[in-house]
Amino acid sequence: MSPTSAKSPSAPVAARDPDELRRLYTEMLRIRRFEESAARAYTQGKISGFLHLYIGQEAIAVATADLMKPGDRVVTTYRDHGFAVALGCKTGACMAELYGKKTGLVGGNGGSMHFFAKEEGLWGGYAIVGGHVPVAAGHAYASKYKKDGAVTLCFLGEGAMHIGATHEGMHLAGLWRLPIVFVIENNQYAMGTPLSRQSPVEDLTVRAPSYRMTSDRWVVRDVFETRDRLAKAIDRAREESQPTLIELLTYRFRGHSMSDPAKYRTKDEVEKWKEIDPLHRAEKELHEEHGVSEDELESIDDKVTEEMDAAVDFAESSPLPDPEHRFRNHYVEDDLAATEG
Amino acid sequence: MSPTSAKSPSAPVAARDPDELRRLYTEMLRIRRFEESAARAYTQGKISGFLHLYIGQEAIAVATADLMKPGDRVVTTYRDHGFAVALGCKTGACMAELYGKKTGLVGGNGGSMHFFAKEEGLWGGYAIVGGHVPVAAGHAYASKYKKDGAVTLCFLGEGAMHIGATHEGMHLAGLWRLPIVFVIENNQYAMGTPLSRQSPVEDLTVRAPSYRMTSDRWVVRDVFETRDRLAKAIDRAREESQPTLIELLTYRFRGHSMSDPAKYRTKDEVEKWKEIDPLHRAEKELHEEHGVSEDELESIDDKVTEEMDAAVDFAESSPLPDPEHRFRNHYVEDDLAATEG
Amino acid sequence: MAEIQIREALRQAIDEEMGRDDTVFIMGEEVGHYNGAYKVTEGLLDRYGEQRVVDTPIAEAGFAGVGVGAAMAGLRPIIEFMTFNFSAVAFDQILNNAAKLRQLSNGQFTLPMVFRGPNAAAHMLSSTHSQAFEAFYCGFPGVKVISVATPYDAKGLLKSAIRDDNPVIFFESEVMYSVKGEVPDGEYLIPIGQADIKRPGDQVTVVTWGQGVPVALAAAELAAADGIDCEVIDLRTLRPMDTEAVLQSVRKTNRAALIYHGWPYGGTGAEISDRIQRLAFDHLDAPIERVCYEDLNMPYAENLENLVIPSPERALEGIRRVAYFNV
Amino acid sequence: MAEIQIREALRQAIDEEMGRDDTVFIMGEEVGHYNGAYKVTEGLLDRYGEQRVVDTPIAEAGFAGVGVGAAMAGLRPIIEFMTFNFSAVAFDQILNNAAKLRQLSNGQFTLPMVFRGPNAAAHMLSSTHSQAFEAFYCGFPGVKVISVATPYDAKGLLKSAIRDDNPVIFFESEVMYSVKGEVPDGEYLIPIGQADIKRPGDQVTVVTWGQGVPVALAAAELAAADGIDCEVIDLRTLRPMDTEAVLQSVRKTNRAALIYHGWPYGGTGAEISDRIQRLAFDHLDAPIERVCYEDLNMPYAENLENLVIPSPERALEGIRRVAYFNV
Ligand SMILES: Cc1ncc(C[n+]2csc(CCOP(=O)(O)OP(=O)(O)O)c2C)c(N)n1
Ligand SMILES: Cc1ncc(C[n+]2csc(CCOP(=O)(O)OP(=O)(O)O)c2C)c(N)n1
Ligand SMILES: [Mg+2]
Ligand SMILES: [Mg+2]
Repeated sequence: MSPTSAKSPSAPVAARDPDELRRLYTEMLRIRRFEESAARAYTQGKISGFLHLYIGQEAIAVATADLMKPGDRVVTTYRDHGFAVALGCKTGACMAELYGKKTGLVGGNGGSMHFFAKEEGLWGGYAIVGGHVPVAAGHAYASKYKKDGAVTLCFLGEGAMHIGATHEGMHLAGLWRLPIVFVIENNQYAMGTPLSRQSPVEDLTVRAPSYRMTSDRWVVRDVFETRDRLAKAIDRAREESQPTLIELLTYRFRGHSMSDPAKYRTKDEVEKWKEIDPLHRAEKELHEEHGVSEDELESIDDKVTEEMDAAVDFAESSPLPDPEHRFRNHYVEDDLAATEG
Repeated sequence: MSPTSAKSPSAPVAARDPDELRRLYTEMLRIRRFEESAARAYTQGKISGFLHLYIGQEAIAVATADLMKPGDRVVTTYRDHGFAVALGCKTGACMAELYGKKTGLVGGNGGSMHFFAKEEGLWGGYAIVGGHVPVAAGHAYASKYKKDGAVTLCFLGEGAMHIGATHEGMHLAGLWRLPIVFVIENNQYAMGTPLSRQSPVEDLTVRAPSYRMTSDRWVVRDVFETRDRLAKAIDRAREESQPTLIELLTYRFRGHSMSDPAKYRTKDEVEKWKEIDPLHRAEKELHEEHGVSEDELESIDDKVTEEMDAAVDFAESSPLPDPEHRFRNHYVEDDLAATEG
Repeated sequence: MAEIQIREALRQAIDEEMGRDDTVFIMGEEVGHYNGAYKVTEGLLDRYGEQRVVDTPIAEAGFAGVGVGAAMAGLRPIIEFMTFNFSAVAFDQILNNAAKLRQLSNGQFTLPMVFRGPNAAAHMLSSTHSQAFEAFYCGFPGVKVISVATPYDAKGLLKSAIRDDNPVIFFESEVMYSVKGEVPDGEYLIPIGQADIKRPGDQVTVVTWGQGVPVALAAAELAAADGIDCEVIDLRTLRPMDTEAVLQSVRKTNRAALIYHGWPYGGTGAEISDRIQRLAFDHLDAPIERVCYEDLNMPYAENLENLVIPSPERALEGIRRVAYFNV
Repeated sequence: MAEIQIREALRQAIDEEMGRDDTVFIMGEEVGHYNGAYKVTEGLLDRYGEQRVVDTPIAEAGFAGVGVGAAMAGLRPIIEFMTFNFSAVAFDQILNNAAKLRQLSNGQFTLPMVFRGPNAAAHMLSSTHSQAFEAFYCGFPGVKVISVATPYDAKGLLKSAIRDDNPVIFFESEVMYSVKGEVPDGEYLIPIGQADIKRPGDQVTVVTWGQGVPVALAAAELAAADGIDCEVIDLRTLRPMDTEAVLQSVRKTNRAALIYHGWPYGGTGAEISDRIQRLAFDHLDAPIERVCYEDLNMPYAENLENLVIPSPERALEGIRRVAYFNV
């Protein structure tokens, strides 16, 4: 589809606080630079396995993180680095996980596709398409059960809408009116397959009524707009315990994973989407509307780049996991045994 | 729900050929009497396992069978006797299957929940809820592939709409525009659970747009009306290779299976539905509108009852399967070996 | 001591644990308003209400996953499969989520939950409804697997399973829910991982579990009449397995027969056989015999089903082959 | 004889069979326009078009079931799982439909179909993406199971699998797709159910398959340097198993080690062990050893993964335990 097919006006510039925008821009930039550093390390053969980059979709994770209250949870896919960075996980630990190091986010157990950071609200990167949707519904069930007021945000790709687990998880959330927001990150492709060859319909929110869910759908052009519209759904979950289905039209500028040359799309299509890249839009606005100078922008970038270089250094200089580590964390007793020494 | 909630006018009496009606009435009566005989045998301890009766839903199988062309297929659930009888399977063989006899429809291998009669167009009774929906889509895929002009009719309970396999099968049928008709037999309950506790929405055809399917929905009061509306969907599949989703509002007058006392519903509710039982409606119309006498009706019933008594005698006097039979039909070679002796 | 059915023993376990810990809840098809397809949960809805006794739509992958997610968030779900045959559609949730999330999250998440329901062949339900799932669920790390055969074991082990902080697969038997036995009046727990000698003896070690137990005990009676003294060991927990209990007996008897409900290829049966040959090699005077399902899809016809399922008579033949090998 | 990769051998098999029989088609994720996640199906879409080379949405249960239904209706589907890890969501379709429909229908329906894709651990994909599924799919009747390790076996057995009138599970290996080997220029078939001696020897029988084969052969080299002469048997077909080939070798060597990719509990490994101890009891001079995955969820970290996966060195230890037992 073309990025302009779902129109949506963005907040008037007046209402847009420059400092806010600078902060969100910086967060988006942190994700992009993190992903670029990871890609570099992968190309250098320092990272192995599968590596799915979030480049192009950063505004979604940043807007989400900005709205989360303590206790709220994000459950997402294997394309999970962006949320980890946005939620405040140490970029060093994230990078070290990709390197399979002891200091990694999950001690080298999970790698790129399986990030977990409970404290920061990242309740998981899941690698089986659709398998996390019922789990996210389970988190929301617990919130309703315990009345803890927490909201669960479940992210999935458009390619995950056709598998059974997604349907069952959404159906139960709709039946039980769980405090959850399902967000489809429709980046137009499931690996090499465009939505048009995955689904007979283009608008995936058409499914919402069958789960008795409110829905919303927009092109992710602007981090403010994305934050505002996500906020409505989060409030609906928190205040009324009503689930929502959101479809976000976005784009990944890289291949599905590092091993994918993405030959299945035209330069022209990619360019069209690059024109509305929320990161560049924010940069442009800061510069042109809010008088942030090239130098200032550069210094922001320098600081972010420094952070990512440090993350890489940290990862590279970190030790490998202890051999005994592989025996831990299967059964609670293992860890007790481990702690008992 | 109440049987009157989805209104639908039935064909004017003028257009209703008495002989046609008598024929269809007789077919419905054959199913009912077959089920009653099976229930009796079960109560006498002559049949074991699970026994799911079709009493109350007969008009659906009869209308369907009346519309099928050679090569067309019915794929349904474990509630499958009605289709077997309507499609012309020998009632003796059907009853013998329930008895687990050598002369049974599938040689005593499958029992009540697993009827198969390929020649008659019964491509299976399936006992895992939703598991047959992708299989039915596969039959339709083969028809489109081979251009054989056959239509696949896939029946499922309303309780099967929430499981993943159903969603995936319907999604693929919608994506690939397969020549298939999905018919939900909404008999109001999944075992003891009313639809209101299974689904956040009452109208299950709300799902159709997400599969880009045409849909239809009506209360099964009248076998003619049911046949007419099913015919439209079958034509759509045969002529245009377009899938359809139909929801039929119906009722089972017995428990979910013989072991279910059905305490979860009121006498009053059952009575309401009995008032529109298509079988009695047809009987009443034959008598009151078309002057078929009580005696004639009785003689129809006597002939049908005779058939079912004969079926029971056949089942009871049939031999058990040979012990070696259990080794057959796992791998094609087994049967070759078997035929080679 | 009261004489109660396995069904009641299981209900007492669930009831007592729900009573002492309000994070425990039970979810599944027909567990509430219908009081359970096999009446295990009878009365619980009235006592604990709809939030803790939850009827689900038919969506096993969905509610198994909800259980996983609820456990991660601090609840203690009991997920009932109407029968384990229907857990096949939830296989991914058990294999890739329940069994792995603690390891994947490097211990950040704990999954205290139980998946329970009837397992193995009942009576004349044909092949889709007559399967023993231990071969599948014992085959990977991250879960514990229990299979019970008496009211005493059922209550004591289900209580332990509910209190265990790991995912536990708990196998019951549709045809044994009405089996009666004595259960202490006071509270008791049976530790997970301990086998139980259901019949002492010293000539042939018979290893069994679940629906195999009554078959093995009946076969042991027949063997006794034959002058063969069998020791019948009920594993009770299949993962982790009480290998030592089996080895101790085999070191004494030097002969072993495995009698159980399940297919012959691989699974728990082959695993026990391998452990015995490996860890008691020099003690074995005869090859280990297995008496289980024939390697067939279960037929519906009663006469055929009875041939596929292990009978005490067929089990006796196995015991005799073991007892008289090289004798 | 041409030197080609396993990937190409599989492609030739599919291509040749699609060429000779237009009821054969292939369906799966990215098999068409993307030319296959691992390029096994490269070029097939151009040659056979969208109806016979079918890209699917991510819905394994759905398209596995479509394959079952298409097979019943007279087509010969090849269902590709991008990896077998993703077949867990289609488990019910394989267990309760593919494996049972012929029996349930009393032979009215024939299901000539193949489920294929890479199996077992690749490299640094962590636990959800590193699983060996033969323990699950060999565990029930109604399917045949094949696992290949060379281009020659891959082509000859895949062609036989496609022509077989039963459902066949066909295991490949992501890390071995590029392995090269000689393949005859003309057409050939390898019968299902026949093991192959990949290395003759007479002191220790090493049974292996799939990704275990190169490990076993490397270990046999190390053992040879140690003065231990191993016979390496590649099962190739796991169900039905060529038990006689294994027994013949064991009757000669009196010692057996099983080296494979997969978890230790149950499965094909334990099954072989049980068959050997039962059918060659008097020939065994040492307990059968198994060298496979440690009983753990696969970690992502390379150093840990290398410890969990069987290495030639660890395999050698197993072989030595067998060779020097009671010596
Ligand atoms: C059940 C299952 N099938 C297949 C895969 C392999 N796979 C991983 S990601 C992917 C594409 C997913 O596309 P989408 O849902 O749109 O998410 P995106 O990658 O675009 O963010 C596939 C097919 C998987 N991980 N799980
Ligand atoms: C996957 C699965 N889960 C559970 C069951 C047990 N079961 C058999 S029938 C049934 C109720 C189905 O209700 P519905 O779909 O409305 O069909 P009906 O029986 O009313 O015709 C259930 C839960 C099953 N057979 N398969
Ligand atoms: Mg996508
Ligand atoms: Mg119903």
